[in-house]
Amino acid sequence: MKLVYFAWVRERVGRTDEDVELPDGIETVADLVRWLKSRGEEYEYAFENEAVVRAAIDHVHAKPEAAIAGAREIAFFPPMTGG
Amino acid sequence: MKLVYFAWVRERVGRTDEDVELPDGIETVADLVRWLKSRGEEYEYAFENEAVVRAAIDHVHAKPEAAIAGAREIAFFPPMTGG
Amino acid sequence: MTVSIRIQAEAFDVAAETAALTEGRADIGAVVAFTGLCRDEGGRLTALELEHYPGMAEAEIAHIAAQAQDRWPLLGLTIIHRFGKVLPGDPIVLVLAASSHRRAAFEAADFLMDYLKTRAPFWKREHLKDGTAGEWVEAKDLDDEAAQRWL
Amino acid sequence: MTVSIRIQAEAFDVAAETAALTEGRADIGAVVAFTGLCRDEGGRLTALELEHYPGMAEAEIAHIAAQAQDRWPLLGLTIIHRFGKVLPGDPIVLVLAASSHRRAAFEAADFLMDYLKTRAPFWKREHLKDGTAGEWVEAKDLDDEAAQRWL
Repeated sequence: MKLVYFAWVRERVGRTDEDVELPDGIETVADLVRWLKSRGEEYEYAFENEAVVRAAIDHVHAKPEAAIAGAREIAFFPPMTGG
Repeated sequence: MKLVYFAWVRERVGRTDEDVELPDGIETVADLVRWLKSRGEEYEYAFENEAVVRAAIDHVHAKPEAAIAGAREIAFFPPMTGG
Repeated sequence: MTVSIRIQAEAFDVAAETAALTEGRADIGAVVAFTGLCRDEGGRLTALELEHYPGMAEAEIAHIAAQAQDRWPLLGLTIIHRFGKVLPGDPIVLVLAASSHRRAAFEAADFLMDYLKTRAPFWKREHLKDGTAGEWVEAKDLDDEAAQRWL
Repeated sequence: MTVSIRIQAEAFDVAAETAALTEGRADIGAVVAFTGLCRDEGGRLTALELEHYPGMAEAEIAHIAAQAQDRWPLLGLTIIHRFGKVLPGDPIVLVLAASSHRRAAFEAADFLMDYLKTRAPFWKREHLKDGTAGEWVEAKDLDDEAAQRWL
């Protein structure tokens, strides 16, 4: 599964994207965030306020409880500030 | 006092403007309309529905009860349809 | 604060008007441009003719513009209204409202159009496809209701 | 119904975009053009840098545009959003909404901007006068509230 990061989430994680093999039991966006935070302090820092970081599954906005089964690309980013 | 007419009010009255000498007792826009209607059927036709025709005193929208003392130019016209 | 109000027979150039309002400035964050165009009403019309009340048209639009400036923190305002004959597809009216933020620019332009429609002394007459002069356009209750939103 | 959506680094030409939407048509009565510009925040900024999520930006804007078309009888729609570095005074975003009547054009443009602000994947970072990269711009509660008006 491909993970991509944007704006200050990207800066805190320290990379633009990565491919990950998920262990069993990671079923939702929230599970994925919890697993990422266990991988190191850069992830802990990026997701220190989980309620702020947004996610998208295959280019569609997704809530923490959204299932990630079958997803090709999951993105994490701060609230949008375009326009 | 100068009277000016626009759009279908102008067409019904049959002129774009005229100078009038008002008799005593004509104090408001409504008085003026009543007096004009007594002057001929073209005025009766133009003002047949008094509630529809709008007035302006010296370029400012005016209600029927507005006083006309001191006015230089009074205009009559249908509801506006610009924009 | 730049305010430009013009009543004219000629067409206008929205790009040039916008540039005049925004060029050399770095405080404007939002520009809303409303352009009203002549429709042919499904092919029924060959033109619209706009009659206006010279003198009052300028005065009334200046009055409407002043109200908009009182209500919203505007950084620029341009209002152009044409008179005379306009053809289907031609522009009739332009309202440009500039502000730091989008809400003020949107609301001011919306307000200005509602007030122009119901208070500026202009009257439209239809010219029909068969060559005859058609009816004077009737004012819409909907326009009065729209204007009343701002009271 | 003409819908044009573009995500690009280059500036855009509002006049050309409007002409593309309206030329040769006589059914459009109202065009609302919203232009969002880069402010210098009282001289504090030398530029804004816009990061975006390629692929999702196009998809999300297409989704927002489809919602606008469902809600209002639009005759044309153009949305352009820039990415990369933009200087104070430069345009960032353009929304053009065309309809027979002004209410639909105003409301659709207003809706589109509220949704672009809160749902399109773009992020702004400040570049400061002293040459350093500044902070990422924070999302405003006001923008979320504005977007909730349409629910």
